Amino acid sequence: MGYVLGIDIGSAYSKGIALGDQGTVDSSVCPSGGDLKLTAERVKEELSFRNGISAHDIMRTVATGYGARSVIFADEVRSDVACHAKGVSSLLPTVKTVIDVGDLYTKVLRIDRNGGVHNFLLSGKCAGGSGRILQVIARVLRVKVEEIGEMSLKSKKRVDFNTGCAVFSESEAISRISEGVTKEDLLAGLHRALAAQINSLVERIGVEPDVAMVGGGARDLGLVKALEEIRGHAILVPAEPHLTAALGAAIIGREQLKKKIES
Amino acid sequence: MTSYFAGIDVGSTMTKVVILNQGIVASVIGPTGPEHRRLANRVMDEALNKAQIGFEAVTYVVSTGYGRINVPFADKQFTEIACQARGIASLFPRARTIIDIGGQDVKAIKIDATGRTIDFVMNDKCAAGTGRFIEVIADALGVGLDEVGELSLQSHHPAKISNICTIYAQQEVAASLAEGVPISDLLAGVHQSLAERINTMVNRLRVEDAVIVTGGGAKNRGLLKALSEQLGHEILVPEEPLITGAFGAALLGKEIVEKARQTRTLLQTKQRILEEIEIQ
Amino acid sequence: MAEEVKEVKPKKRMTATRAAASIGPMVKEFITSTLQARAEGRQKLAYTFIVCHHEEILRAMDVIPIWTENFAGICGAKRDAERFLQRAESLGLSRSLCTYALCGIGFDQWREELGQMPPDAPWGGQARPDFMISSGQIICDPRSKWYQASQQFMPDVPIYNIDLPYPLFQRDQDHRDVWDYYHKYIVKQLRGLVAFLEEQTGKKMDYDRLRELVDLSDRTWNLIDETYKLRRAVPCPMGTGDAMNTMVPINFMMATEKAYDFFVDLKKELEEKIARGEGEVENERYRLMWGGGLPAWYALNDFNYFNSKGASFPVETTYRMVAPLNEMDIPETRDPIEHLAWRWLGYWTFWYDKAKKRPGSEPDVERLINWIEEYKIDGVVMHEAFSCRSWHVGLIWQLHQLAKIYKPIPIYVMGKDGKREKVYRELPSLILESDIIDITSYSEVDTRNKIDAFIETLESIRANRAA
Amino acid sequence: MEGRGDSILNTVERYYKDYGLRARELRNEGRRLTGYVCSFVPLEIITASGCIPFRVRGDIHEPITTGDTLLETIVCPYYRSCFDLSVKQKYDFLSGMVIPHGCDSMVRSFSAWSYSLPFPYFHFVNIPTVCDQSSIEFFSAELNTFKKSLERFVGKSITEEDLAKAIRVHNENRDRVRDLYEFRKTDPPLISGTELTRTLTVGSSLPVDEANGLYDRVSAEIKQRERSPVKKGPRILIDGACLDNVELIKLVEELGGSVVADTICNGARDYFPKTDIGGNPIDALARRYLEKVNCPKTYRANRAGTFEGDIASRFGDTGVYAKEFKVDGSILYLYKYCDPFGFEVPARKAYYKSINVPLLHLEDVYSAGTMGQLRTRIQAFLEMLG
Ligand SMILES: Nc1ncnc2c1ncn2[C@@H]1O[C@H](COP(=O)(O)OP(=O)(O)O)[C@@H](O)[C@H]1O
Ligand SMILES: Nc1ncnc2c1ncn2[C@@H]1O[C@H](COP(=O)(O)OP(=O)(O)O)[C@@H](O)[C@H]1O
Ligand code: SF4
Ligand code: SF4
Ligand code: SF4
Repeated sequence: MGYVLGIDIGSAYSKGIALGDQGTVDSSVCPSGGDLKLTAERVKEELSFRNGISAHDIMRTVATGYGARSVIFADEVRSDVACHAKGVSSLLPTVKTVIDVGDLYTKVLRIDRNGGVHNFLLSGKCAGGSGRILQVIARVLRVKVEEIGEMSLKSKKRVDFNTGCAVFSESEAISRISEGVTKEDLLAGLHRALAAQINSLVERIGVEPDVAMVGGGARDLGLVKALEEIRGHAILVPAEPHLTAALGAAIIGREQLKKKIES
Repeated sequence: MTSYFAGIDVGSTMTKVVILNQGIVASVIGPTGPEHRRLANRVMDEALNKAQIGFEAVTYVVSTGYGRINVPFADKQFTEIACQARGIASLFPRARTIIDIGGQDVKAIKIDATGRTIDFVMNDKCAAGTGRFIEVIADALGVGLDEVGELSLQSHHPAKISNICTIYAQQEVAASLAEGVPISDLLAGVHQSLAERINTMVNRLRVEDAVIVTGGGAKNRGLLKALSEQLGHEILVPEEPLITGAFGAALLGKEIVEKARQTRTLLQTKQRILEEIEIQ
Repeated sequence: MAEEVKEVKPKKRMTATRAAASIGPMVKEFITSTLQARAEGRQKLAYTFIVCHHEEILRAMDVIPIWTENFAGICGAKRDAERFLQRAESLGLSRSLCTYALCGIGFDQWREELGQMPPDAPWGGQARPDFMISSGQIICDPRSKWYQASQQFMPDVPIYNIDLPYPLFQRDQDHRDVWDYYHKYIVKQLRGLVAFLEEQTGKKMDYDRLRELVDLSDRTWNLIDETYKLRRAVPCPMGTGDAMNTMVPINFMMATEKAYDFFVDLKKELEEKIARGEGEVENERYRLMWGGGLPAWYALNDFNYFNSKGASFPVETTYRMVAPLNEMDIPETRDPIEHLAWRWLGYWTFWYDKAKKRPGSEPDVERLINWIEEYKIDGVVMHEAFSCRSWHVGLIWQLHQLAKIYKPIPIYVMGKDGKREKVYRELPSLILESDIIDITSYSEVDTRNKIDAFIETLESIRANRAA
Repeated sequence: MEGRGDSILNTVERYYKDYGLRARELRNEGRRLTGYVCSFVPLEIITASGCIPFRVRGDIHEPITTGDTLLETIVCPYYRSCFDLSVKQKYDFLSGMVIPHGCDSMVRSFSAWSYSLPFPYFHFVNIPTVCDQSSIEFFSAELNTFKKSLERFVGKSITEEDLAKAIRVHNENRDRVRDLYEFRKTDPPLISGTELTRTLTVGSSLPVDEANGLYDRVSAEIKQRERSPVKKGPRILIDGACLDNVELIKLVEELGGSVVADTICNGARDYFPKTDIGGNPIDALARRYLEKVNCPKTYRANRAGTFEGDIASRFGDTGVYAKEFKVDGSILYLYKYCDPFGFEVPARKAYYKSINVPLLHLEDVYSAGTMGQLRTRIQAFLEMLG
């Protein structure tokens, strides 16, 4: 039946999934950069090239994410709310509440096992409560964002960190470090503060177990752990949490294709 | 023996030192690193070298700025508001309104004919209203801070920046750039957006002439133009807008000493040795 | 963001009804007439607030009301409120306060400073009043503070402030136990208003005329209720987008023949549309309720966006300031002022008894549940305007409570034993966040993304709905 | 000095930090505590019923979390914090809660409070905005309703004697607070602003007779002082709403100012006006709360016909305090989203100008995190007063 592509152009990273008849064939992740149209092309090229998929093998492409409209070759654009829901439910069918910590926004969705969304909520107009702050802090600490999760788990004495402005958190981190706070303790404080903000969004919509966390932020074990601590229960994280929207998009594409063929 | 007075302004991005006797003998601007203390030392050292004096020759040191509490060798601290007011009043006797555009905050100060502060407002909660906004955007556009002003002046159609949050605006600007909006238009738009925010804040003071702009933002001609349009007032800028705070601090120190001499009170000044403070 | 339209031009919102389309000119004409009256000086002009049940008194005394909320809304709709808001901020007023009030105060201060209308004032501007009638008590604080703040710039303009309280809903209290003294107080307050107006205008109140006007607005009131109930039809002939226009006669023109006639026409138009099976949208797929919040006046186009996705809004809680008079238990009286006071109390306590019967319910939640059923609603949309606490605090809680006690959507899920099981779910909801007139709080792209996601949610529920 | 272990001010500090310590004990002894917010709840009626009025306060060190899931963030942050702590069961020793019509935040969130907290007793007291004769009558009736609902709750009737007695003790309580304020008149003041606000805050968590005892002991201790606990510096008045955390005052004093007067709800606004004795107690209470408590919530008609006359009558008490306590400057400290106070800022500014008292206006969000940002402003203001 060929391939279906799901492409999620986020503000930080762009992610793609190629779905074959038997499931996921390959995935691709790259920084989004400024020119989103080009990035979208790149994601497609990479998936095609690596797996020897020719243009007419691609039966359908569904785009999603912040820059979805830049995927000019997409057959359809879907919101990342729907795509995350679809993606998560295919991987973790028991999940009813999904927390997506993306770069600019945090979203909370209530879903069912078919990936239908029942309700959702988005964070507000200030980047202070989303994943971006992780990148900002990682940069000033001169560590990779991939490392901060592990580091924060090593903390012995979490500091109180003020998450307010995502931009000014940088200077706060700098002055904390110069006061002699260790990077580990600082990160633990950051994770705690961010988790508390995310949690109040989560609580607003009401939670039904199981709860999953996805998006780039879910790759950060320190953040997941901090949220688990606040909530007092385990949070499921799929193997590649940043890919769920792309996966969901691909699955939606596949379902549409099936319907088309059937009718 | 001539007495020297030093003012040190530890800002969020730059640390400035001014050394005075009758007039300015030396001024230095250096970056503020994460380790305030050591840098304060280094910049001070450099200034002393430039003035060709030893630290023991300095009678009084006043620190100011965002990192003012981290200057171990200062005799007294003042806020930037008091220092800017003092410095500007001495440079511009006509000055009534001062707008200080820094990286961490923006302040507006109203002073009377004698140079006394009569009112002030400041913004430091959200980066969107401060010089940092420009830094972040310039960075996203790959333009140096000293170029942004001139570049934006070339624009005829300033772009509308619809996001307030610095982070969202950065994203917006990057996207517009990719769509082919000229950098100069984007920068002009960014300046307008910041000028609007500053204007709203400053207006709470009921702006009066003459308006002086200081701080790093005063080096940005594009921002100044946008600001002066918004305010509806002409804007004056000191020759070196970065050091007016440090200058004012030094002046305040000088006044304290003079007053003490007049009233013959003993000043408790610290031992004038600049120690090297090591931080791992 | 990336896709944001470069120059935001307020596009004219498309209305579904002729009646709604006729509103714009009506408001403009009204504003012009206040300016003219000011110039001629024959009639007294009064700043005042909507939802006070005192328009009959004003009209009987030939006082022209200037609805200050209306003018602020116009500034918002024309996307020209920012300069007035900035003025207010410069005076030291925080942007977190009611932006209608900020806009009004900023405008007044400017007008008084210039001694004439500020440049390019929307629709000619807001005329200087002869006096101001405020009423804050339980509706909102800005209503008693706004004019007081404006008076700083026109100290010669007197304020008359009245209290119109109603008993707040308390589960263990019957509002009828207390409402006699509430009624007594309101009556005294309204009589005080009459005395004030008599003093200001030098005229005596004509109580027969007042009675006629009260009767007229009662009739209009019932007519509005009947008209709005027509929107229960599937497809729905008129949506909330239009109702944000037809609120004008309800709130600004009560006790006039014109308002009555307007609803006669609207009712006829709706009946015709229903007969033809014509809906607000061509293929109605979802029926939504505007469950709370004043609209973002500069973004009424968002209703069209909803419409373009097949979503119609048959009902809204906002500006629906009427309830059927015959269903309100209000005592008979010949005194028009006493009647006004009863009508006021009857209106605010309309849902109390019903709410008490359902555990966990509360009047606002009860109203949501009733209308969800009566209007066959698929989802609830609310607008959290950041600057008005009065209508916007409690919305989250209402949604919470609604979800807790009311689950109307049947779906099948896989039960523990692997068998299909029917369970009931709550209605989906969407909260839009911005402000009534402060456009800097609004992002079109964000809002539309949210709407898209909500529509997809509705679609997926529809697909999974158990028969 | 404060350092000594037996100092009453140390006890105050302990009760301040562990707010509700005594209330929990009383609860365990079987007493009923009725929580309240705002200065408009007539405590006399609660005391007369045999319940103990307990002022619910917020905590600027505790981030608002659970509360935000039920209440919009456009509610005043002070009130949100009170709500947050309540839903986090910090006040689970209460048997009831009384909320007055103080402002929109209180009115519109009443349902959220009453449904989210498990207390058996809840009551809303409606308060007129207008202050004329008919308002007093209405308010008396509303207070009678309140009284009746309390009677139902405690299962006994509240007699006129009960009320008269309660009025007397509460008046005594106010006299004692006045005495404490007297210590602020020396320069520098004998009692610091931090100590005073801490003491009053603790007092509002105790039964009124115990609070009276506490104030007596504090007074006695302060009298013994030879030196002021603060250095001589600009004398500051704090103008604003509820300030039940001392951090701001502490910051001012740390930076060299002395806080010597206030108009705040848990300060002069509430404690200076007394209830008239004799006559119908409910009417007297109605008059005290409506006419004597000077809050922007109630509408004072402009009788002067001029702006200057209007502000002189609305804010005259502030001017009196400024003179009485020899104030050098005032800090108007308000919360974001507070409509009653927020709309008065331009008029208050003008008033301060008219009495020649420099003013610093701060808008804050009730969080310890913002103290750093306030530091520079306050320091600059003190420098300005120099
Ligand atoms: N390995 C990681 N560890 C911690 N945080 C990460 C990691 N990878 C990404 N992030 C965070 O996740 C965010 C990006 O998430 P993503 O879901 O890709 O966002 P978007 O789709 O909006 O681009 C970044 O802001 C980054 O801070
Ligand atoms: N050469 C320059 N040209 C234009 N703008 C500049 C320049 N240098 C600094 N700036 C602006 O000034 C700000 C820093 O100002 P500064 O007064 O040094 O702040 P601080 O006192 O907080 O260190 C920067 O955020 C930037 O916007
Ligand atoms: S506080 Fe910082 S992150 Fe938040 S809106 Fe402002 S600039 Fe953006
Ligand atoms: S109800 Fe809301 S919008 Fe209307 S005046 Fe009051 S606060 Fe403002
Ligand atoms: S501070 Fe203002 S808004 Fe907050 S509770 Fe008090 S009166 Fe209400």
